[in-house]
Amino acid sequence: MKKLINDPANVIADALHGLAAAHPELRVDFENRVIVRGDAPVRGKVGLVSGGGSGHEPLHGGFVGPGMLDAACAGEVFTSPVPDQMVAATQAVDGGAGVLHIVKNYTGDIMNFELAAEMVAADSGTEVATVVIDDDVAVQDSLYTAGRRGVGATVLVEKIAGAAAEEGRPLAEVAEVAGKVNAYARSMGLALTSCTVPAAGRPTFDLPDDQMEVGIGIHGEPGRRRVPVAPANEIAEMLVSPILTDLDFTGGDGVICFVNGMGATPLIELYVMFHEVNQLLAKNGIPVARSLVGPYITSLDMAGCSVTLLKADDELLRLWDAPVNTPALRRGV
Amino acid sequence: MKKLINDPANVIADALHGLAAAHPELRVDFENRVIVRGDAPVRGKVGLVSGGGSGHEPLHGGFVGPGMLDAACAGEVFTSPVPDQMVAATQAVDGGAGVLHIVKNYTGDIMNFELAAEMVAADSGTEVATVVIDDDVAVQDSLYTAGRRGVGATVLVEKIAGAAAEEGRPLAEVAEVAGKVNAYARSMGLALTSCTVPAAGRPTFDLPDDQMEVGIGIHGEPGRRRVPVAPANEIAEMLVSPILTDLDFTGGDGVICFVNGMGATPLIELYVMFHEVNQLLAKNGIPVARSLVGPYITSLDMAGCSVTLLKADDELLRLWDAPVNTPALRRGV
Amino acid sequence: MEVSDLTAWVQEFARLVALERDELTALDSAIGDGDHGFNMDRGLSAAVAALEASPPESPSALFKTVGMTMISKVGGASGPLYGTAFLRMAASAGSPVDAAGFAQVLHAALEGVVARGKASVGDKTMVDALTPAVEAFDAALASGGDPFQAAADAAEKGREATIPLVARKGRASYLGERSAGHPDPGATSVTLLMRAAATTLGNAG
Amino acid sequence: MEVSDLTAWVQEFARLVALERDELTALDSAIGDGDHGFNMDRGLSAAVAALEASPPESPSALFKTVGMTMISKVGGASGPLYGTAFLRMAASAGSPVDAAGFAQVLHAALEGVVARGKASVGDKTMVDALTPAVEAFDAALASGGDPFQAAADAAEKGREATIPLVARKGRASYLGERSAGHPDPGATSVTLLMRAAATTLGNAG
Ligand SMILES: Nc1ncnc2c1ncn2[C@@H]1O[C@H](COP(=O)(O)OP(=O)(O)O)[C@@H](O)[C@H]1O
Ligand SMILES: Nc1ncnc2c1ncn2[C@@H]1O[C@H](COP(=O)(O)OP(=O)(O)O)[C@@H](O)[C@H]1O
Ligand SMILES: [Mg+2]
Ligand SMILES: [Mg+2]
Ligand SMILES: [Mg+2]
Ligand SMILES: [Mg+2]
Repeated sequence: MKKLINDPANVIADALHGLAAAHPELRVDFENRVIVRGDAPVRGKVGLVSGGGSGHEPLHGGFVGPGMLDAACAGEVFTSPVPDQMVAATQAVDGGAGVLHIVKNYTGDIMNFELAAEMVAADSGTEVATVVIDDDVAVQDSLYTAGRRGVGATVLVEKIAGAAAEEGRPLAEVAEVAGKVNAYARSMGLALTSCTVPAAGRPTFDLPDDQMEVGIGIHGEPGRRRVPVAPANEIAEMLVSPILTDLDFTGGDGVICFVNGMGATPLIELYVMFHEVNQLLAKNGIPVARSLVGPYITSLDMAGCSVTLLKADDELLRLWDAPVNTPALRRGV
Repeated sequence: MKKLINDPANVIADALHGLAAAHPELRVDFENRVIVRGDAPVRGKVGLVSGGGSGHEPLHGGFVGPGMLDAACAGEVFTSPVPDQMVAATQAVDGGAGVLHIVKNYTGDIMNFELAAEMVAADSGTEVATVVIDDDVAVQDSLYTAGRRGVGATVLVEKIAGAAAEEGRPLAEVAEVAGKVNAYARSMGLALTSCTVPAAGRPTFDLPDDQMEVGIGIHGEPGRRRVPVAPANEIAEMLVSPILTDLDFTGGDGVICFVNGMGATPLIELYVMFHEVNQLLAKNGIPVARSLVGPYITSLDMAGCSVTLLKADDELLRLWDAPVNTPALRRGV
Repeated sequence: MEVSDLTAWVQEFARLVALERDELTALDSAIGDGDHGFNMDRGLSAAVAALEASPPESPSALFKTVGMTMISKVGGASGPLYGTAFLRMAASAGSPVDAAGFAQVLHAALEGVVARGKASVGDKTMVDALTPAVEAFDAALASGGDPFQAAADAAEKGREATIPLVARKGRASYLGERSAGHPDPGATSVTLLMRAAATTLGNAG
Repeated sequence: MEVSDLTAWVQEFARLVALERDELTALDSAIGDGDHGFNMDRGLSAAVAALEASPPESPSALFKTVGMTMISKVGGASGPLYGTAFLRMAASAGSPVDAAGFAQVLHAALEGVVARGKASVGDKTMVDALTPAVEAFDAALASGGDPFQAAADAAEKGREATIPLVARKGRASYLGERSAGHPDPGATSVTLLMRAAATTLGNAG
């Protein structure tokens, strides 16, 4: 295992110290592993709390700041944080208007946030609403299963719900906007290589030099199928077509197109992918209204990418364009 | 070779199309492979032109925009662009106040920019000044050699000189600021893995699983020495101490500390590294005034990092903090 | 069973999990995200330490400490599931616990896991090992065998039965058909829980 | 030598470079950045195409087309160096070129490379192959041997002499002591240039 780390047991703690030093505008509660917006709680504003296993950086800690999250909880690598962290985060950002929990749809995340909400309710009475993100079309949705994973849409939800909260809208409305983004977003991912969890010290799965995994999540899980490596235009097809099959993206005000790197894929390749995705969308009569290209929700040192499309309307585009000032996403401020 | 690309021969062209689509605020001259600020030429402002081999993304194209570069020339992977490109870029951004060429100190880059300046002089008479970046302490400086490489300081020069140009300062002053940044900046890099040039299809060098290269540049060149892999704190020491030996960083207004990822190293590891570098600097009585952590000047899919320190004063800090609005660096706008 | 017997049970469970940590993680790598061994080991080490730091006075206090520790130290799916199980055990445990009382405690654990995770038998989760264990304990209690050994054997059988299943709950469900052919990691850790009970409580029971 | 002979020389140079492309790149990978073969091949293919598209009328026009094409298609260090060399050759070439004229052309090429790159013999660059080639050409011309073959042999010897050197110019200089033990890629491409001259002009000369 080749990584720029010390003891694998201390990766999260060390990285949090680095984040805190690089971003004095944020507050880091090292004991609870919670990253908080420097001026939290913001009076009268709905607080946005997210979190999940670490290893997806910049998600979620890199999205804390005005216009996006109020706090993020960092779990162990690929392991949901514990309720204590979520309770601390919720209390730290409660400005009197309630708190929205943005939860990716993983059994662990769901249950831990659920426990946290129960604890907050019993404790302080802060009003908590929850939105669950489940945008991954690689997973078949069904009432009888854990359902779809939450992946790329999380970034879009955090940005857009963050903007809605910044406008002073009430908890129910912010939750509704978040739910709308999730309802209109779909994602699909692909791995060229496995990632290596520091504590494990070896790749999670073995992938021969001529194979790739299609339909992966963000936790180094194997994908839905293994296929021979292919050029970018074929990969774009593999990612975009299940998305377009799942939801009709025509007829809106265009899409927000998000091409995400899994951690070890350089930007130049993501731009190549974005070009291919763009061409496919044009062919399908789907205009790209906005775009985001870069490693925003990663899987440690996995090489690969994911595509997320969000069917947008005027409201979502306006909120997408609103100012945001976080370590990983910044504009208009 | 596992890459998200089509034909290796078209990587640059494809990526430029992706960049253009993702950033409609920029203009891309596909024929000349020049990325230009959308509103160029800006009347009365010194134009900043840089460029170099591709494979270092977001450098340079990702730094085009208000407050930073006016244009960037994209060469073949790891190969200096040709003079025609630099001439086209220079003419596109000439707002009447002259143009600064920001050139990394590589024989090829130097000679091609030199030829371009000669061609511009013969042609349009645009006033051109040149600053050469040579901050890499891994290379011994000497009158009898090609001298040091230009690496991480390039990002800082582009930002700070860009801010000076935005203030409306004349060419000589902008060039002087750029030169000052270069004079007070030092860098050192390390590779955990080799990169793979698309056209070559295999790693540039073979690096066993338990070895790393210290003192690498940004072109997949082997480094100065090969050592066993080590924990982040020892790596920080290997990178920081030659920098501190080379220049006295105490006694200024602190340093701008830039921990850069080489392309395949995830952010979480860069934060771990930044924490270690920070602690070392504190131990040496060097306050960190500002910081930058992320993959900004990369080497394709190489895993590893570099550290750049810039000894800052009030002027440099003010220019560093000035608004900038580019794909890869944005603040205050 | 006194609190000391039950403490020994938890300690033995922790010991077995530490021993099998990499194996549990390997199982989770195949169909999940490769952390189940670390998760359980982290939680149980903390639980054992907490029990040492302030030894509980009653079985109920013991289970509560373990449950709270699992919830606040583990995260992931197994933290809330094992945590809820132990908290429910705390709520249902008398002092001391006799065999019939232990049956009740096991039922409470299973109900906690199901309430929290909403899985049914056949979903390829820890429920697939815990359910037959609880049933076998009841049956052996009624028929006069060693209920602890019966429960351990049944858990192991339940675990084996997860191998051919396509997962419907937890991360393994994302794999669809590819989840078949591997035992469930959580069902595997449950067999360690029941094996620990058989060796520490089976004779004392 | 007529323009057609010199065109054949450039074509043969391009053919040899295409043949040795991966070898040149491998040499550059060892002590540079692994693109010398691609760079030279890209430039020379373009030059050959340009010569075909509009066949030059004079040796001078021929060299100018090659020089301009190298400058505008290659980039890196070799683009301006070979480009400047050919442009200087254009400036010094009469029409037709006799052997003495060719000696002048070679001197001009060397001067161009040195003016542009400021390298001296022993810096481990293409100058280490070009300098002895020029000298050997002069000497053979004076003593009555085949100057083209002499130049090719001398270039090859010069190239071999770069192996033990520690580079002082170009990318290889960044490696310090580690640059020793490998031949210089640019010196290697110069040997192809001179070998092409020997086979295409040596008999015609
Ligand atoms: N809904 C559920 N009900 C019961 N058990 C579950 C459920 N979801 C997951 N599990 C169990 O949790 C185990 C995985 O635990 P662990 O790896 O620690 O957490 P995570 O899946 O969050 O990484 C699975 O093997 C399965 O036995
Ligand atoms: N200053 C110089 N003078 C003469 N030749 C040089 C000089 N610098 C580099 N070279 C030659 O250029 C060759 C490398 O060319 P190439 O790989 O195409 O360019 P780059 O080094 O920009 O990648 C070297 O092997 C060397 O022979
Ligand atoms: Mg997990
Ligand atoms: Mg090169
Ligand atoms: Mg797991
Ligand atoms: Mg080269």
